[in-house]
Amino acid sequence: MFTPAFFTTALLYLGYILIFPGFLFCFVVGLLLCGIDRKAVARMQKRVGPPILQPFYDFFKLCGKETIVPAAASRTTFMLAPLVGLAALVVIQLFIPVFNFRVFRNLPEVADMIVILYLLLIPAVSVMLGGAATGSPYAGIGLSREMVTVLAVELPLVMVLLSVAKAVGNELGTGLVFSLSGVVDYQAAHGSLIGHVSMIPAALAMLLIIPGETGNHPFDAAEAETEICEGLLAEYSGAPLGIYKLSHAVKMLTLTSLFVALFLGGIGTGVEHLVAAIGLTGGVAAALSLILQVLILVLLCIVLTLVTISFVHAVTARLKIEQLFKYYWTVVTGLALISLVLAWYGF
Amino acid sequence: MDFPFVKEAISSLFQKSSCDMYPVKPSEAAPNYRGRIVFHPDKCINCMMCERVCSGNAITHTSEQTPEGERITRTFYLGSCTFCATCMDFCGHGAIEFTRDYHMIATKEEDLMVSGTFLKKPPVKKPKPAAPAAPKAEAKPAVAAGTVIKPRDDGKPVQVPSKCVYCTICAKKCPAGALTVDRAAKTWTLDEDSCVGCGTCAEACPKKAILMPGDEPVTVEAAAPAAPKAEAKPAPAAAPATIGREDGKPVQDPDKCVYCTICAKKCPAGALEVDRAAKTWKLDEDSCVACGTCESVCPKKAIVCGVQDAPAAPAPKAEEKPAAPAAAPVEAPKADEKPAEPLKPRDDGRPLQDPSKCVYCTICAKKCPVGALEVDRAAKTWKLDEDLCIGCGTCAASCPKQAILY
Amino acid sequence: MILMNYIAAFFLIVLGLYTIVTKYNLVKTVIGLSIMDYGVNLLIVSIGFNPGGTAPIFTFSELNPSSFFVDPIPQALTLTSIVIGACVTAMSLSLVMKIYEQYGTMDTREVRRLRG
Amino acid sequence: MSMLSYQHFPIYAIMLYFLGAFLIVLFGKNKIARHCLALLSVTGSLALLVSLVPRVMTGGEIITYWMGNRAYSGGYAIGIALEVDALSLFFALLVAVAVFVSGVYSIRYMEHDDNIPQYYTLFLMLAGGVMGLVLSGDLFNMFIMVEILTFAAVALTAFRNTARGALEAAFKYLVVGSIGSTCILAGTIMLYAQVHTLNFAQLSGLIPGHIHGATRVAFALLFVGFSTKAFLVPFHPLAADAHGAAPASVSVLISGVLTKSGIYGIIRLVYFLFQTMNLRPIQFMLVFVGSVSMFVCVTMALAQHDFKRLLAFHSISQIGYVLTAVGLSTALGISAGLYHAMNHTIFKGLLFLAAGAVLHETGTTDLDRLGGLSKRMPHTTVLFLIGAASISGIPPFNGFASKWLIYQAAYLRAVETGNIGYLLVTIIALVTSTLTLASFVKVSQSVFFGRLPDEFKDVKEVPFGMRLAMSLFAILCVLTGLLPELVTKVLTGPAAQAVLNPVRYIAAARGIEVPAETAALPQAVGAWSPINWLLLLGISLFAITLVALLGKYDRVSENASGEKIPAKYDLFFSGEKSVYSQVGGGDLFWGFKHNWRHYFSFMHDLHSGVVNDYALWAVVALALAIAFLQIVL
Amino acid sequence: MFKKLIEESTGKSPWLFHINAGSCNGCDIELVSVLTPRYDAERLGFKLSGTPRHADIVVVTGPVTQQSLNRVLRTIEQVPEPRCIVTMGSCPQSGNVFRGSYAIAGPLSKYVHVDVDVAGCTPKPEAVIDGLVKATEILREKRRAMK
Repeated sequence: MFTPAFFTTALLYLGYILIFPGFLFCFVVGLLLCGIDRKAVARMQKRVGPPILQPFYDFFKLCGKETIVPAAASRTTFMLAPLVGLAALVVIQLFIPVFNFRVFRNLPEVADMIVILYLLLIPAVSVMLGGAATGSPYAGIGLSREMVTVLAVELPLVMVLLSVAKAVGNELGTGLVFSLSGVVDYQAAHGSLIGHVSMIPAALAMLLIIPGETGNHPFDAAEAETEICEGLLAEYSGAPLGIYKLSHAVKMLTLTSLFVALFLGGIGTGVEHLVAAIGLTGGVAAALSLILQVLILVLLCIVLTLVTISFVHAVTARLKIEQLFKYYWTVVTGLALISLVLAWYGF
Repeated sequence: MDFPFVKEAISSLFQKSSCDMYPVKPSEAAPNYRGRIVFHPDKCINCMMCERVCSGNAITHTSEQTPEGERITRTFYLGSCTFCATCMDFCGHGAIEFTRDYHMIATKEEDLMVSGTFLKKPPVKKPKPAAPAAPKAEAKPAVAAGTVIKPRDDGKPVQVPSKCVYCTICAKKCPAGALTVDRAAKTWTLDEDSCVGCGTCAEACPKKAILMPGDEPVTVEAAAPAAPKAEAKPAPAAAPATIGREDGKPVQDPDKCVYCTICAKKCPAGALEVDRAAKTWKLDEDSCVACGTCESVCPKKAIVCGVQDAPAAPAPKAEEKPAAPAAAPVEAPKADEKPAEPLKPRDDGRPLQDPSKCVYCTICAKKCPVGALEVDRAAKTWKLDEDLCIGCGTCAASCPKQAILY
Repeated sequence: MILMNYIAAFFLIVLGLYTIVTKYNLVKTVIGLSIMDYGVNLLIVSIGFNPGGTAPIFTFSELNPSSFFVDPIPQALTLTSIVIGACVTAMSLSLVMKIYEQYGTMDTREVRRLRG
Repeated sequence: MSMLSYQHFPIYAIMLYFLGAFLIVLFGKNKIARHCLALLSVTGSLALLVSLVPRVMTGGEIITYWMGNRAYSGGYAIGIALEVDALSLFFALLVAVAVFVSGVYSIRYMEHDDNIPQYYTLFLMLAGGVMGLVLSGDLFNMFIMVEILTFAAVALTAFRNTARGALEAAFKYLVVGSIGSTCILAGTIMLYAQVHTLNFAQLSGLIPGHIHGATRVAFALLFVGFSTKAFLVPFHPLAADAHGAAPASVSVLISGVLTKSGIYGIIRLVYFLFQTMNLRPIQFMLVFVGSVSMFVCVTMALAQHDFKRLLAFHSISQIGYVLTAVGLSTALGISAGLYHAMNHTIFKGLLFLAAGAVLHETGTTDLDRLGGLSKRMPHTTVLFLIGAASISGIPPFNGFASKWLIYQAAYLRAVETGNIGYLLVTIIALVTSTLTLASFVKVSQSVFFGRLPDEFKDVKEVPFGMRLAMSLFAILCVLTGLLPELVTKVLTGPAAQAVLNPVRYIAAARGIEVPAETAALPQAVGAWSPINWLLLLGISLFAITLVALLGKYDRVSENASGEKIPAKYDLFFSGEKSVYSQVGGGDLFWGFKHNWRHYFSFMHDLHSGVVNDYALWAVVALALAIAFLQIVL
Repeated sequence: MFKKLIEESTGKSPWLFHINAGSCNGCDIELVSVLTPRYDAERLGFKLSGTPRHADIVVVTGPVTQQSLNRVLRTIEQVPEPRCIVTMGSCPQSGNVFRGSYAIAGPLSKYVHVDVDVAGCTPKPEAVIDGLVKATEILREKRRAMK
């Protein structure tokens, strides 16, 4: 079975994992988003704010620093947790389709929406286990808050995904579409889902979920540097801390690109016709349309980050943990419920 | 759920940031900003006023004798300076100046030291009369009655000889030590260059015999002093061979006393009432602690504490008094069993009482910030509470008899 | 007449449940259990009754189409049920004894260390 | 029929257990004999059942075995029959695996206890009782087996009578358990009164025709009886007390096996005896009871302070999952339910064994006193983490595979019936899964991570025998998680088909061979291939670790000196010297508990711990069931 | 190449940890005002961090009282390796007006090697920014010196 075709596909998939939607893409675009977020927040406070590449400097500085393993920590979990968290996040990014481009075009699809919902749990659990392994009481408090945040965000996120599945299922007549590429294909044909009446509350709810899921400002009770000294990351220093900051940035990318795939799928898919209109054909056209789609995706992610994370960060103050929980389980869940009921009765 | 800053957040996105880009654009400090100190050594007269008033005691000076004069280097340690500029205000000669330079970053200690050295010429010998102890009569220039004495224009004090009683208080008070007053020779000499014109002597003078710029000129009256007070005083007893009381309490010598009330002010126990107008001097027996302060401060040496042999002449009385043992009245059981060799101060920084000198005046107990001392005057006991005491040394400083070794 | 059996059985079952629920004494609970069990036994036996049937004891020779027996299976079931009832009572009484030994009380309201 | 043909295997499986139990009574004193007998009987029956799999599961054959060779004659089944179809064999395999692993574990675990022979007798009796219940084809025989396993379970719960609350738990379990058994007995008798037969297959053939007042009461009685055995909602405090006090290897059996016997009884009752699953209200009843017990027990678990009571509440909530899935009555739903039942036995067994290991080493399972055991017991920690990850549904492990199938089935059911209630059930299922994750994060922080208290300084790893048992379960956890298609094809698919067409079951009893129509195996709507995902994760993890190691990831400085910890490696305590302060147990998840404080205080009062209250709930549940079924059926 | 990149970014993203060793809060307000829009130290990458573990530059204010002495030393010890210690205001350098008091444990330089002193009794924010920039240069050398 070691035919040359096998080797080329293996190389291709290795490229997918390491270069395009995988590690390198996440690394660059993730930290870029983080930089733009910090710059936007500063600009909104009339400050000049750090250079866009500041997260890169932070990451490489942390790589250079010494990693102190506290005596009370259990060493292997302490060192392994960040790596597993980042690996899981990068793998999630593989499943999110970039408009027409999908990593697993000719393979049976690996994961659908509910699976992605659960895959998002792994990075959260890895942070918690890492924090718990240090044994510091700050990490204990951070763990308790992080878990309540995950609990709070889970309910509305589930409802949003179910309502999208039902809405697309209604249109296609098959009742239910769980696969993400199915949703994007539908949007390619019928225009992005945000246009549907029933989908607007769901999109709004998803916008409110993104800062909560990534643990950004108003919902960062888990890593409140003023109250519990960076909570879970209290005892981390050096490279593991750098990897946690990197996975935080990549999570921003993953969630925004998930939002684009779910609700704005229709925007990028029209590019083929454009490229065809210019008259290019064959490989060049495919490459050009791919690059264009990636650019559109990154652009949309940047706009989304500005709206959902930076703006909310500049305008609000940090919520107490039980306010956060109540906010998510009443306001955001209400929105998601509206769209679920609307989708249910076939709007 | 209101979000107050939504409008500002959006609008400030498009405005210029309100940051004035410090490292790129240099920024100037406020006009009278008190930044780095600049010292002009030539102006400094080493009056040490700045050292005295500096709260952070950041100013130190070192002086070393050289043949052509005293070479003094004064250093301002910016690391300990609070930039309150009190020294600048006090420096009469404007030798200290605060610039607007606020860049005081240092990686080494020395960068923060601002210092300047100057040479202080020895005081030029004015053609002063040869024998200092010359009889006082002719040394004092005769001042004809009726002449008008005006204050000097260069800010220095001038003496009104008629009023002056040569009580030497002004000399003691002068911060710069510019005045030398010899009571015996009735001479009042001012050292021009070390006087800073601070006016302390004028204030301290009980007789208002010193004029400062701004006082009104005084005309010298004709009558000599000492006439009116003689008869109001009760007639003193004949001069006995030994004067003074056994229990160390003060006795007043009516004819010397000028009722200047200094002894009353100085008495720690408040046992003396002196009425200047009625010319009365009353001692409150039981609250008096026989500490001898009144005797030491009395400008006229009109008070004698403890038994002393009658002085042959008024002048020498001052010297031999300290020689006589002040502890005569106290019965001496404690004295003899005191170990022969002199007491050493304790090494753990706590005070040690020298029973021979102590008069149990309880000042140290009163002064102790943490109340670690109990002194019982009746039972003549002095007890120190080891763990309360913080070794601050206030008791030793406040003891009038220097009976506490620290 | 068979209706009386059913009413009695039902009454016994309800009585047993009543004692278990309302009585706060451990032994009374056990008594309630056994009453309920006997009620069910009565129910089982009375089900197998055929009016006019004889006891189902016969030898093959006596077996002829005209002989009419009471249904034997419920009786067998009752036997096992009685045995089980006895075992339940025995075990619960031994448990009650041990509980009294450890908790020092027979009142069910005190025996509630495990709760919440 | 020679003695060794496969026909006899079912009865051999049951008899091996009972034979082992009674032989141990005779030779129990000698340690080696005792262990050999126990292991022999356990492995023997497991081997027999596994050999049946190709024939019954894939082959679709139903084995009926008549006791005393009195076959079906004259329209009435006189003898007692054992009928093994795909469903029975599935549950039998489940039981055999759990008993095998628990047997291996208890050899080292019960070393310190006294009168061990009695323990093994009860252990094997319990195993035999459940095996008998699952394989028997006769309703009264099932009742007998239920009685045996209840006795054995009660005796085992009270085995360590010095343990806190063991006697009290046993007594409460006995009282409410025997109420349940009496209900089953009454139900059986009322059915017998209608159709005068006890054979299960024949009953299933006749009963659907005789649905009227008495049979409805019988249905209610049987349903309440079996749900008592499965510790569903009104009866769940029993489980919590029983598990809390019983030794760990017994808790594995109670939670892994006993609850499954209750579920098996309910499935037989609803799908075979009364064949009423096409009626909408019956499905609603099952799904309602399932989802209520799912949510109530998981919230109760969050509020627990004891490790084993927390695990006990979780096993009830997982049983709620299984019942909900079975209640959907679609092929996908039932196969997902059974798949989850199997997974539950495996990962719950693993977690209880881990709890046993902690108890064995530290002597306490109180979450507030434990902490930081991962430094002393690394293997147990890794095994516990695998169990915790699989129960809370973290992707590569088996919990996720079955839960994912359950969500698919529930949501498909919602779409088919257009009834929004099923949507609510799906959402409750998803939220419960996250709450399960929350409580296991709480356990891992309070027991394995955080600060090691001084009293447990000299705790060392558990003996190898116990770790072997735990790793057996862990391997099963990973395997069943990675191969969902294989498991559905071989195990749960055939069982689901067996449940959905009882006609073959009834005919087989008469010896008529009905050909198994090749109904398509239940197909999942979504896509999830765990092996590909694991491959991807492996590659990216390898890549990241490679880059990290290149970039001096190991620029690590350790604390070289022995006891005295220099300031640099001490925890950051805002400048102070770090003192022992463990954040764990009660003080976690304040945000969630604060928002739900009224709910939690109400729940706390409800579980009063008084026997009378539990009995009252049982009676109320019975009355409700009877009333509901009178209206509905 | 990688080593030079790390060294470059060590200078560009210094994170501060502020220790108040008994200061009168004059310098504390001034240090935080450095991060306000007008002076905005974040332009240069400065960021206040919650724990010493995340810090590169430790800023000490206040005359290091007896009570705070070993807490300050312990916190400084917990900062990972390429670190700088900056004393702000004249109190930590000499004890300022509190010098000689029984409650003061003396200047910080008696216990720890101080890298940069920012003099001034509440130095201006610009002076603080200068000091911190100087500290980043020292950080860069220390990083270059590391293995």
